[in-house]
Amino acid sequence: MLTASIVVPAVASAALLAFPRERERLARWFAFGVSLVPLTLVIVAWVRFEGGPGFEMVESARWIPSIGVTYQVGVDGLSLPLVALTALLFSASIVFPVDLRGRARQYYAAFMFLEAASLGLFLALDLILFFVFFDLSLVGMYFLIAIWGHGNAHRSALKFFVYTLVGSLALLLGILGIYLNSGDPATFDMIEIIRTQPLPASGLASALIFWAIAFGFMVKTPLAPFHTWLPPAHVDAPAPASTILAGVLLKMGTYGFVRILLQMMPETFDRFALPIGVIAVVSIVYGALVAMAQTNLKRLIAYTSVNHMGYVILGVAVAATLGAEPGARSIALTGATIEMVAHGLITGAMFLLTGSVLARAETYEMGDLGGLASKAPALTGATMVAAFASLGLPGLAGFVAEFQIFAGTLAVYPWLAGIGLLGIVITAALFLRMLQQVFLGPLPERWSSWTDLGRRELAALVPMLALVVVIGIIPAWLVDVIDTASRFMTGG
Amino acid sequence: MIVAVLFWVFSAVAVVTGWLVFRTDSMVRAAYWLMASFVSVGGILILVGSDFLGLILILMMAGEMTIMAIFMVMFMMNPAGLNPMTMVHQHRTAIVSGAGAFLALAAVGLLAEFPDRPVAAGVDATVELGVELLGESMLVFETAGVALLAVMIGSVALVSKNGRYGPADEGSVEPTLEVEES
Amino acid sequence: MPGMGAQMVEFLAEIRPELILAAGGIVVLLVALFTPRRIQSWIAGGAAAVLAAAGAYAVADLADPPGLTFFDTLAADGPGRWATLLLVVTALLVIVLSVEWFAADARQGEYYFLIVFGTLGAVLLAGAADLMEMILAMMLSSVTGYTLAAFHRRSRSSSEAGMKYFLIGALANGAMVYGVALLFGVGGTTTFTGLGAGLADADPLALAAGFGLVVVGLAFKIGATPLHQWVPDVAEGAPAPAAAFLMIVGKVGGLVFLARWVSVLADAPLGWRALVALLAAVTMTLGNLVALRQDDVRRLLGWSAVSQAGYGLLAVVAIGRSSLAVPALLMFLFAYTLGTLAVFGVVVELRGLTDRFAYRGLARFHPWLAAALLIGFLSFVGIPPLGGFAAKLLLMGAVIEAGYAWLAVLTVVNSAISLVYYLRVLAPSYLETTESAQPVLGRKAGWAVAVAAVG
Amino acid sequence: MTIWLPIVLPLLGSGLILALRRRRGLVGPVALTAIAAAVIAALATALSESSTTWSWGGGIELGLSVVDAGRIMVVLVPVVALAVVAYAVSSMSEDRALARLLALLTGFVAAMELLVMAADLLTLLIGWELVGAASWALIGHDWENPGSSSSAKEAFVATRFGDLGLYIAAGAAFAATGGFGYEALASTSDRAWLGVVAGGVIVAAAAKSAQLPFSPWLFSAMAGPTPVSALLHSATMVAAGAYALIRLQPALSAVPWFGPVVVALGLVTALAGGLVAYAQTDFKKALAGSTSAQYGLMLLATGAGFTAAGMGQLTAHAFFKALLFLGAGVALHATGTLDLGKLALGRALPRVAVLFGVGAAALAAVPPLGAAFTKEAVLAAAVDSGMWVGIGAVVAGVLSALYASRLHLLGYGPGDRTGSEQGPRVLEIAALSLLALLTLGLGLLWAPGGEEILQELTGGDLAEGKPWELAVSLGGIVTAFAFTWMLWRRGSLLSGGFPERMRRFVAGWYGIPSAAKHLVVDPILNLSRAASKGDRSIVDRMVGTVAASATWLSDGLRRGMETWIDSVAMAFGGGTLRTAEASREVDETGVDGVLVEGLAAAIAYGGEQSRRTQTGMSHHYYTVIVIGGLVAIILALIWR
Amino acid sequence: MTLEALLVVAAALFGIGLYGALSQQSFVMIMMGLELMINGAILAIVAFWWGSTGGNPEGQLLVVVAMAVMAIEAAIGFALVTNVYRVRKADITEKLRKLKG
Repeated sequence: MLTASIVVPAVASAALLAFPRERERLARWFAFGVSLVPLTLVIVAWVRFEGGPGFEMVESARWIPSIGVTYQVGVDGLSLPLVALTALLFSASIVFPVDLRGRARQYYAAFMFLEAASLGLFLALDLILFFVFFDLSLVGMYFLIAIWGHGNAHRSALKFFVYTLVGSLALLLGILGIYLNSGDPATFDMIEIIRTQPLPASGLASALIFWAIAFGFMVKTPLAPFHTWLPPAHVDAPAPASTILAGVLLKMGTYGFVRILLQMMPETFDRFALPIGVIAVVSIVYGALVAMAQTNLKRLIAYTSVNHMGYVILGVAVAATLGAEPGARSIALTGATIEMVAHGLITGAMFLLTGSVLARAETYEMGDLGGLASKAPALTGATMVAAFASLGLPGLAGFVAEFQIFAGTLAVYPWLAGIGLLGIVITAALFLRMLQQVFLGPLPERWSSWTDLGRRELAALVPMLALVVVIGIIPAWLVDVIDTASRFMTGG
Repeated sequence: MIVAVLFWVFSAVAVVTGWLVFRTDSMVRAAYWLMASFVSVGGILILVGSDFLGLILILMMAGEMTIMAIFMVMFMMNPAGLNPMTMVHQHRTAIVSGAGAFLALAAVGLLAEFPDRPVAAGVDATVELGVELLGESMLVFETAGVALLAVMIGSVALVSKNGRYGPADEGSVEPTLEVEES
Repeated sequence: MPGMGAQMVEFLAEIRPELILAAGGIVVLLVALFTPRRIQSWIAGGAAAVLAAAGAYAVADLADPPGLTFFDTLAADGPGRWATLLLVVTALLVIVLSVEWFAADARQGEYYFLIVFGTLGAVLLAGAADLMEMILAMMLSSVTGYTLAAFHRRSRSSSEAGMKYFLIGALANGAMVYGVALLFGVGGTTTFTGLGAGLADADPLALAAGFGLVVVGLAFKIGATPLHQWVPDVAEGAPAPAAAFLMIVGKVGGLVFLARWVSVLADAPLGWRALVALLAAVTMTLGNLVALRQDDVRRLLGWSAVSQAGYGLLAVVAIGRSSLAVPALLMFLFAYTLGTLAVFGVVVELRGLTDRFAYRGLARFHPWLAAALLIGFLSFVGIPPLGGFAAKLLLMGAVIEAGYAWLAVLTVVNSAISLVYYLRVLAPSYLETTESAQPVLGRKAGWAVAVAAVG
Repeated sequence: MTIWLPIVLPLLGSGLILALRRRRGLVGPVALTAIAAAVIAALATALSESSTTWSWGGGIELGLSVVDAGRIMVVLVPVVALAVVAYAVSSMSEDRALARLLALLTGFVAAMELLVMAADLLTLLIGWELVGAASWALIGHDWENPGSSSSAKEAFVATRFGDLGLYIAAGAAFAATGGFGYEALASTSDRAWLGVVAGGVIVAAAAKSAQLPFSPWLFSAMAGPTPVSALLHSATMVAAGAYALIRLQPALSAVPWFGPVVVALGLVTALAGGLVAYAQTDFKKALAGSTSAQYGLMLLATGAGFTAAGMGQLTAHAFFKALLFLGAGVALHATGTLDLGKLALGRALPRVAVLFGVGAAALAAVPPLGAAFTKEAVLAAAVDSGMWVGIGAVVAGVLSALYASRLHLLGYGPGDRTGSEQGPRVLEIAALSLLALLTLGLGLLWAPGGEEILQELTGGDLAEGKPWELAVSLGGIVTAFAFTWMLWRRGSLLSGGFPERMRRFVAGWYGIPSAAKHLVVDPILNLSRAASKGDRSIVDRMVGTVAASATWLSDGLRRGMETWIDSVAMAFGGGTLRTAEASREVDETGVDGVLVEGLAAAIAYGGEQSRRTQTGMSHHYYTVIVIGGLVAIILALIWR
Repeated sequence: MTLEALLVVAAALFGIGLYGALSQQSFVMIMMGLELMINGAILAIVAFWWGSTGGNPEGQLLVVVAMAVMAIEAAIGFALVTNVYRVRKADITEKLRKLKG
């Protein structure tokens, strides 16, 4: 069943390329229909999910037995929400209108391809399989940015591709390191490795492997100072691509932190938990500060992504501190995972909204905008929800995540928590400033003919924001699912 | 005794003529110096007892060098290639490299420990060679033949002016890019 | 010697592919000499048939237990047989590519003959277990190579490529012969079986000199530094199909032989591992650096071939220390061969189009060609799930296990660099567009097959 | 389940109002009914002392409960809101965004009720932040005017800074007890974490209740329409701080320094705020200053440990402060100005003047008003915790009498304005009257047994009042009145007898705002600008170094080659050329300034250089080969 | 007449040949240099055959191989020189620099 959710989009992508000449509407509806398949499958999986320790619905097949590579997929409380998020975001982004430059088939084909890769990554339970999808996602995203992007798209796409490829190759080295240490016969099987914990707690080898992998994921996540590929990529990417980039691709990094580093080499992670936590806090504060100084709407949001990813990794670092009291570690890890989901929904919606702005104003400069509230109540309302969620207002998804992370962190690294908290105030300030500049105040002449959100835009946004509110008000259904995993990982 | 003397003579000749190859200013002369060098090496071969190979070397080189000389004449378009000419570049580099190579290999020869297993007296080298050729190293021999065949064909294909159907190199170029869409 | 003849016969049975190539090649030649011109191109079919037959026998032999034959001059082991198969397949595809390319040539017959013999040379090199055999196999493949490179006898660049190829090759062979002489001197013989014992306590100085000189020869064959200079010239100047052939066969034959050769030296007092590691490092880095600024696609491919040679050497570094080494080597050769064929196939298909800016809009007018280009390049970079990824994976795994992690890191860096110049070709063909489509040759078989095979 | 009603009903009302926003006629009644319903529901819960829990997930249970002071508060909020909303419905009936305002107000009530009923720090935090956000929307009600939206931003950010305290407190509570509940907190033995909790709560409360140094945000909150200020200051937003302290006092009093700190904070603010109120010439801002002062008194009482006094004061204050603000609103409505110098509406709006008088009297704590009773309780509490504190409290009391009388004289004292101004509508009068009645009603506390009732209702206790205290404060009040009267006669009441510059300084919160701007806001902004520049320029530097090193490498490599290949001189000449080229390249990448491009440029430069080794001339290749061969041999020899 | 002496002479021939190959411009002369190098090689082989391998016949065969190499290179070399001269009118290395970089 899980396999189907990977295969169907992949096949659809090929099918789209084989489509007869440009039939945009057809292509879109086809893509959308296909994207619903994984979504339904995930919902079914969610219903059938039992929430014990370890993985469920595992499907595996021989692939390259000679070197211990198997095709193996499955879910646990950590990956299930991310898979669901992925499926949802893809459906939404496909609905969202975008300038296709007369290449609709290729566009939706790229999307399907990317969806297959992303789902595969979160479902994969074999390191090689994981890495395969990790790299394929780069390829798909490269073309999405380069072909359908705007501004300096080629450059940004190239930078994104090369920079993250370096990261992924470092990751590959690390994976090989794990493999060569994984006993005899060596294996890439994640379940097996998690069970046997082959790597020694101390020793140079483990440290090198850890940092190779950590570097790979830090680039992907991204954490300061490896974030410089993110802003240009976001700014020049088409809105739905940004949504996927922020909502799904960044999660690959954070997910890897938990799945590989935390689960496969906890003792080693424990040794470096504090440094990682510090890096995370730096990203939190730094990202917020830099974001505050931006005048470009999309760039601003891109930097807040750095800030939010900082929260996630902070939570993970806390969870990795073996010495600490399990309850705190578990709550932090749960918070981190919720933050992944929340950020995916919130920032995803945010980027779609910037797409709407760009389509109407052909600029991201906040200075040129203003007073839109009177012309576009829906746009304003949606942005406000997203913004407040992003600055962590209770009753919205962001708060649930960030509060748990801080509650956990404070118990383990009080000072990191204290510093990190400043990020909350700064984000509040910068988002309110953004709202004020773009939507409040007097309406400039030139926007007097501004139009509000269209049907397709709403269709894409409403589910996401609705979910943000639901999670914010009744988090239990999500928290409990994730908690099964984090308790298992932290022994809490 | 006499052997030793001859050896030193041959050696001296081989080296000096070898040097002269690149000191003369006419290709034809160069060719003949080279031949001389080879002949003296052949002499050394005979001295150490592999007469057959020595003779082969001498004959082959004599032939080849004659060819080379003739080739030069018809090819270099200057009467008998006798006109003075010096065509040398990066001379310093060349000298350094040559000397370096010599010193290195000589050092190997002098310093390295080689097993001391001199050839038994009175073996008939030629017979052994024949046995080896048609026995243990059959494949090597065959390969050599195949290679030589390939060379013949290859060189003919490259140089022959007119082949089976008129000019041999007719149409022997890359496809042009300017063609109408097929 | 009684029984010699019978023995010979059974030996011959063990080298059926080689025999078929040799005999078949000669037949092809004779036929070519007496075929009317208009049906010259049919000879391609003949040559293809010969190769196919050889390939069939190679497949048949795959299962046989490894061993030596012909008084230990030729090895019949797994790598050798796989290499044979790979080479035969390569030659087949190259012939398919060549048909239209050489349609106008008055002397196609010789061309196909040379392809067959070149294949034979590489096969023998890949199988050689004796230094003499190695020398001659190398001569055979080199000589055919020079000729193939210069086969466009009216093309300025083709003849230049041939000449340079020859000049470098001749020097390499000269050095190599002297090296073999030294090894013979210290080892007392030229067969690996003998040398394995003979070199164990050999004098290090002589050993180092001999080995160094032989490596020089092999470096020429596989296009590694410091004898890489011919690769880009041939890639650019030689007839495109022949270029593809030469990019591949030398590496396959040379690398497989080198792997066997170093495994003989396992316990000799010699720093071969470090030396090969250094060669690998320099080769891959240099190739990638120079490829960065190329605007001529064929030349770019040449340089990328150099860097690929560096990757290939990684496997040799790990020989004897990692069980992954040999699989890595074969996987690498497999992926490299198919990738190269795919990409050169595209070039051939585009009538040798070689200016990267002329590739604008390729994806629009020839989506399949563009796809082939994409897959080939991404395979070179090592993007999964293409063959190149598996190769890199195994290679890095092997060197790490062999204790050369820094090589793996360097490989990573180089892969990232290489991505840039591959994208410099892909970007125009995918992201930009023009009005006019690129003219193409007729047949598409070659790259289609190759692409299907990659990954 | 009834416990949810006080929250749910207003929410429903708010939603309904938004749904009906086109039907202007309906929104008012809907709002009023919703809140009225909330009042009833609140009463029900208060009487039944009900409580409930809800699951946050991950095994964390959160709770709502209505106990002790909560019983008063939960009712107080909707009652005051009822009056304020009624006023808003009528006074702002022309505002085209009336529906939004009402919806927000009702929603605001819901959030406040959540805060009030919270039985654990997490729920408290949720309500706390929601109240803050709602206040942002309310203050920024007039969003088309940039000023109001930016002051809304300031108010929100300032309070949110305080909220961090609550985040920390909640986190600390979790660290100490593994949960967030008040009870668990009270019973924990982990003093260290408990101290953190206390500190956090104090900071948060100080920010919300406009204690020093956060007081100034109240001024920017004035950008909102009058009803908003009325509600903010009386029973909701600002009250939250004091309420939280009162509610948590039992748990936190275990921390030794908790009481003293709160007392000090309250006392200082009471005095400072009193002066501000006295010196202000803007009607609403003067009231705002008094708000800070009054909450200072509540904190004083709470810190001293007499929560009943604090809660009583809070209740009384809620009524009369709402009343006063509405009065100010009427004045604004009638004259279009808030400048105390231009009002004096005593003759113009006599009825309002009387009502306002009641409020002012309560503010001045004139017996037998309830406010006076609670004030005495506070005073007693102060005396109980130390003589100096007592004296301070007395002074604060005098101050309040001063500014109360001043406000009334300047605002609604007899003046030359006559009935020409447009008077308030019936509904507005009703609202004012309701609040006035409640203010008066509290006078019942003086009745015998009043203390017991208060203690019983708040679940706290009162300090033993001493007769002389009452005498002292009465004397203070009388003298204060006399003083203001005298000044008024002289016509110098507006300046309050201060020299102008000093008056400005005091009225402007002693320059705290500008200090905050220069010491906190600007540095952060500069830092962020610097950071965003650095985000590029740092990268530049990395690029620069990488490019330079690559240049150096490839240059060296090339020179190594070419000293063999060409002549040395050539190499040097070329070398200098290339280094120039290189530096230009570095410069460009620096200007271009993005990591990967820069790296690419650097590497590509290396490529350029390495390309030079491929000269195209065979004899050069030969040289390379010879060198390579020798190197190979040597390496093979030494690397064994 | 000793092994060392023979090897030194061989080394000398090889070195001279290398010098020629590097210093000469004309293809033909370069080829002469290469031949001379192999000449040295032959001498070395024979020396070893005679001195250090107990007259292993493979030595003699190796000489034959070396000669074959020499012949093969000479032949193909002349062919290529002719060809390149015909097409490019080039007889020295400096004239062949179309393919570079």
